[in-house]
Amino acid sequence: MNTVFYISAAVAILSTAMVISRLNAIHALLYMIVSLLAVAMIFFVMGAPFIAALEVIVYAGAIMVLFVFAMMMLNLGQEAVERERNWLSPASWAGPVTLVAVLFAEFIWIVSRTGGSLPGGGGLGPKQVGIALLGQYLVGVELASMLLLAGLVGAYHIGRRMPRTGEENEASRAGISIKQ
Amino acid sequence: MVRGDFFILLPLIITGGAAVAVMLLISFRRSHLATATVTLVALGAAVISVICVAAAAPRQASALLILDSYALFYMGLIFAAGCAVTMIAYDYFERQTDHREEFYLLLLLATLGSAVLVSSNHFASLFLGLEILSVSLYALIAFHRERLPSVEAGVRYLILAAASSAFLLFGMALIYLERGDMTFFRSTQIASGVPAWSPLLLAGTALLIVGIGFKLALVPFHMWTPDIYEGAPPPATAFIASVSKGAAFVLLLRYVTLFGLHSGSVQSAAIAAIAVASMFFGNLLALREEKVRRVLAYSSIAHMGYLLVAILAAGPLAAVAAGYYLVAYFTSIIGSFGIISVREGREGGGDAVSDYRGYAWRHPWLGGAFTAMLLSLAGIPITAGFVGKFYLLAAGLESSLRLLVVVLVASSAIGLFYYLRIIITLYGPPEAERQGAAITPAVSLAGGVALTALTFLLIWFGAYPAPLLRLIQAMVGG
Amino acid sequence: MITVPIEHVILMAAILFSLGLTGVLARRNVLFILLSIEVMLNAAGIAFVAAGARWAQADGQIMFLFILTMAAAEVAVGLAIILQYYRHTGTLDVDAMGGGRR
Amino acid sequence: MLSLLWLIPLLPLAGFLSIVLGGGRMRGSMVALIAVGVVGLSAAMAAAVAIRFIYLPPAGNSFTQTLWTWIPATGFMPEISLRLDALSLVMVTVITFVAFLILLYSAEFMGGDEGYARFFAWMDLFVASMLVLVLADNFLLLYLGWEGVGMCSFLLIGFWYRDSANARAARKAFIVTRIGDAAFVVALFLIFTHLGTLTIQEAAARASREWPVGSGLAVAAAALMLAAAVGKSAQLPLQTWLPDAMAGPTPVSALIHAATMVTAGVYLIARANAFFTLAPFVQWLVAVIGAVTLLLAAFAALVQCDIKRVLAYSTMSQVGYMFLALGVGAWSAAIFHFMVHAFFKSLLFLGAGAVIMALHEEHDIFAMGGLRRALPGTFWAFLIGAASLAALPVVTAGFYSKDLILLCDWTSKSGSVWLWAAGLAGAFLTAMYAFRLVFIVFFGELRTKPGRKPGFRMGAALAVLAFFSLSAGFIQIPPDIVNFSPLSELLETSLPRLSAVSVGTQTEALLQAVAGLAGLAGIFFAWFFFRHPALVERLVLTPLGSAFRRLWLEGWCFDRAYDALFVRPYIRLAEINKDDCIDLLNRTLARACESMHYLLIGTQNGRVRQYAAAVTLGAIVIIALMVLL
Repeated sequence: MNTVFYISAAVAILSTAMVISRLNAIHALLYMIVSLLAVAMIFFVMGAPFIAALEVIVYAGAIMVLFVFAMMMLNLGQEAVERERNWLSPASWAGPVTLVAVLFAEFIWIVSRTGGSLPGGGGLGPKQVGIALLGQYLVGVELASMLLLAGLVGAYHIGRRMPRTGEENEASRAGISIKQ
Repeated sequence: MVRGDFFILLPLIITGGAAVAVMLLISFRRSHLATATVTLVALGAAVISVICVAAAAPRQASALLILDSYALFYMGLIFAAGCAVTMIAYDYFERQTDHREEFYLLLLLATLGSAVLVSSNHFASLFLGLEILSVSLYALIAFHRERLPSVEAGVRYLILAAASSAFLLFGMALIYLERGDMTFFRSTQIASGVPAWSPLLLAGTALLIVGIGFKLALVPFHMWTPDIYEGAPPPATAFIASVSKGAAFVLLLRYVTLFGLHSGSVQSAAIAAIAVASMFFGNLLALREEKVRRVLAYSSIAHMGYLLVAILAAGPLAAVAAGYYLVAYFTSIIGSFGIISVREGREGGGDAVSDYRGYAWRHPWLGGAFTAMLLSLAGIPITAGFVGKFYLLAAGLESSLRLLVVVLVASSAIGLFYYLRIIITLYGPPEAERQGAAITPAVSLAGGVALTALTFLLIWFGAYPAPLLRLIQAMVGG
Repeated sequence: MITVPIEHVILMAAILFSLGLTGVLARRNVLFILLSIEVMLNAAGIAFVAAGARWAQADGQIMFLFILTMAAAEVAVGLAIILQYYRHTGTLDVDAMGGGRR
Repeated sequence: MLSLLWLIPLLPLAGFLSIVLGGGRMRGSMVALIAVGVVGLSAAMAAAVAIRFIYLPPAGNSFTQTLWTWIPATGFMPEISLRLDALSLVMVTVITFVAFLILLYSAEFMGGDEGYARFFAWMDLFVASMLVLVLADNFLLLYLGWEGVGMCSFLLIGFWYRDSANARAARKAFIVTRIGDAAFVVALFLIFTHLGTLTIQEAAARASREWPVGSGLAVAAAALMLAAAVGKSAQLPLQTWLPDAMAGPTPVSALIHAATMVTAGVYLIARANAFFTLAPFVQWLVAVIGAVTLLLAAFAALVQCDIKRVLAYSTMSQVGYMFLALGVGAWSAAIFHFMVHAFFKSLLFLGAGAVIMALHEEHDIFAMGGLRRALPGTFWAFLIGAASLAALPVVTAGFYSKDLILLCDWTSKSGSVWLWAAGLAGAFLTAMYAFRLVFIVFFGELRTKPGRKPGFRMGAALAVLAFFSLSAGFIQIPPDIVNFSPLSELLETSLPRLSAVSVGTQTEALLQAVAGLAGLAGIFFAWFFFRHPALVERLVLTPLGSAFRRLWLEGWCFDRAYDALFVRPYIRLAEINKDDCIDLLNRTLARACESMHYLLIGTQNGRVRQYAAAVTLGAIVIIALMVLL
């Protein structure tokens, strides 16, 4: 089982590295799904089968599909890939990588001073999670519904398309309100 | 969950219920007035319910929320601020494009998130409250989806807030990994045999500070402020500047108080460094800024830095000082953005300091109110801001935080410059073409009532602070 | 079930987190930035689940559920804002945004 | 009734606020109604409080009303509290009453001025500040009132600010009194640091307990307060601002620069009498300053040509009398003179205002003349005022108050014959310049045809003030005439009694006769010179005469001396020292702030990825600080 973990971890890390470095958005998205599946695998072997299923269904299934929709609406073609190539010169990676490397070094230092291991055992199935969720976390569930409501209303309001002309486009750039 | 829990959660239930009610109302009939009225009534009812449930406090409602007098006081403040923002928003959106009703729905949700934040006692509720607030704010900031600056501000806030949420989450995970419990109390208290500060716990706390520091716009997480303040609709900015920051601060204060910050420890040194940097950076950034909203954005960075002094001072007086300062700050900043909003709605035009030239001559009431707000922000006597700053200084001196107090005074002195610059411009000779072009009425009823009330409170809290002080002492001092 | 040391799991989460952060800092395309943020959130979720597994509690998994909820809400609003941004400017480049000291 | 004390200062403040907030939309008559009405109500309140206080004295003959504590903090409790005792009662009653009459007069006098609402707003604010000043229970609140009246004085002197000369006069008044104010602040710090309280009574009690007589601290505190009083009350050496302050509208001169604000110094010394008792040298200095000022100002008043400047110098001189009384410990005599002076001096100013108005803004007395028939009402009012000023025996109020001061100079243990002689000489000169004014303005031939005559409101104010200028003295009649002195009995409940050497009734009567004769002689000389202008001409043409005339006309050339001694050297020094190290430091600081600003503002470039990088950097640094350190 431990081998499964290490293999899944390697797959997740590699595919995530691909996600952030791809030029084509669809490719990145596919790597992201691979990464999420690998993480689901890890959840499974860590004794969280419920979460593993949700990772596949909600994350890889629903949220990523949202991205797919967005990309379809944007309809980015080959020129987008070319643009990405221009934006992503090797030099442009230097700064971010250095910064994150330092942060990561700190993480390693911290983690290396931490002990303990996973207890093994049977893990926690959907039943235990469900009991806790609708028991002491009930308020949290209600709040999560409010969070979704905020997301829903926000997306509805912002996302609505409005008919506009080029002139109004110019006006909006200047930050002038458009009077009907 | 038992019945008592439902009772004590009444303020939150009212706000959440109102959000649903407003949603249904919008789907049946779009009416700006009706939506705003329902929102105002709901928030007013929430304020009243806070007073009603105060007798039952303190009570732990499930593992997630604690409704003690500390939480209830700030909840009341948040709801009251929500009322003021609603009235200002009504004034503003009455002259704006269609589909403005969603603003109130999102405002209610954001208020709910802030209220959860101040009463949270568990990482889960902290996270959920923060995210309800954030997600509503993305939409509130980008609310003018037909204007590019507003959308750009939304993109900025989205990226930065989501990234900092990730930091916050990672920090919480590290603390949970170390302590095996996510309630504030148990995750901060030292169990026997466990080293007080393991690296993991420290790192988790540091990441937590990153997440909260972003919401508070403390240096170096402050950079989003001016762009967001400038791009968002003014009523939304008023909300971000007051409620969003205030709630995050209240949470931080609760968390740090549980830790029992020792002066001289590395943790307090880190926070002190942030405080000093925020005070100086905020005031220096605002110094020669040409746009009023950006000036206020930079100044808010400094104000959060001042408030950190109360966290570091740690003591009963510090809690009272923080409470007073927050009330004063809420009043002045909502009032300031209220006037900016009223002016923008009526006169349009840019937001540069020079656009305010002679404003006080065109609209003496609004100009006078704005003057009072700015003086309060600058901390001039007979305004609430002075009393707040006075107590912050007193709290700092009591805990002998000499360096911080000196920095506070010195940076406030720098701050005077830009506040006074705006005030002088307000009373400057009006431009020729603007002269006599006063638009009447200068403000609608809702906006007028809100601004008058805020100005009145500002002077009242500055000249006669005793009642408010007693209230704060009773609620957060004990 | 696995018996790997806990620090390995956390390290893996930290690596994912760092990769996501790198993406946020390095990419200019807003869509990629949003994707990278999802990576970061996912990494935090892994850390929570691992921590829950360490203490044999359901709390870690529940936190993951909430993170999932938040990610969904955020992506919904986020993509809507990004679409609007694209409609206004015809680009997804964050560096093309105005603002700052104009 | 006494618990409504807070209404007395609040009413004018409310008037000020309502005029400021709504004045732009109100009609003039509405503004006047509010402004005069609130002060009238305030005066009525004061009268009611006074009746209650006199007939049913509160315990301890004082009443303290603590409204609230401004900012409670350990060791510092700045309370907003009012204290009513005999001293503040007299002050409040006189201030509200005189202010009401003057405002009533102004409602007509200022008619048609474009700054009508502004004028009344400032006037109401002034009255409110003045009432806060006299009612304050602690030095902090007193200081608030002190600065408030100073500000209103500045605003009202420069009321017609379009004329730069008026603005200059306002600035001069502000700067010169500022010197005294600065001393006052230092005195407050000294009292607070050494006595640990700012409450006046408490500080006085502690000072009497802890400081020995003549100790350095007591002398310093008293001297600093004296400096403050000298500035506000236009006494030597800070008197130069008062004649120029006449640039303001005449009612302003009447209210602020004659009746009320200039006597704030007198009030301060009387209020803080404990400190002066502890510093006998400073108290002696008070008397000397008073004596010298009253003489110098009286000489200056003799030759002035501007009607208001005569009155300004006269005010200076009369306040000098009050200082003289304070200096010898005759506290209640000083307050008595303050009261009487408030009546007759505001009467004189208002009368002068009526004349100026009738003659179309003419201030030169030699362009007036013969107005006795043209303006009979004004003439009689002015005559009564001048008689009271000249202390015409028995019938005028001025006689009783001035006589009391002279008597106290003679009898007080700290008095001396020299002080008495100075006062007597002053009485002679006062009568002379007062009646010189009356004769030149109202007698002789008509030189300018008068225009607008005072109407009902101005006339009523003049009549009431004239009545009190005559009758106010009867509440304090010397024992050798009738033993009737309710005022000093009242005042002695809050002020120490004069420690006097007892002299016989005959000596007293003799002193009175001498004082009365001095006044009469002054009037006679004024008449004599008026009837023999050639004599005056000859006198003035002698080298000595012309020199003195010039000297006096310029008020003993203090302005020129100060200009040469202080102002010019200071300006020159400032010019030479423009780039001194302190300036350099300031400028460097400002530059440093500015360059820091430009340095930092570069980071606010709108690049969201750089913002995110800053967040990351912050996380790195905080983790490093907290974990690795």
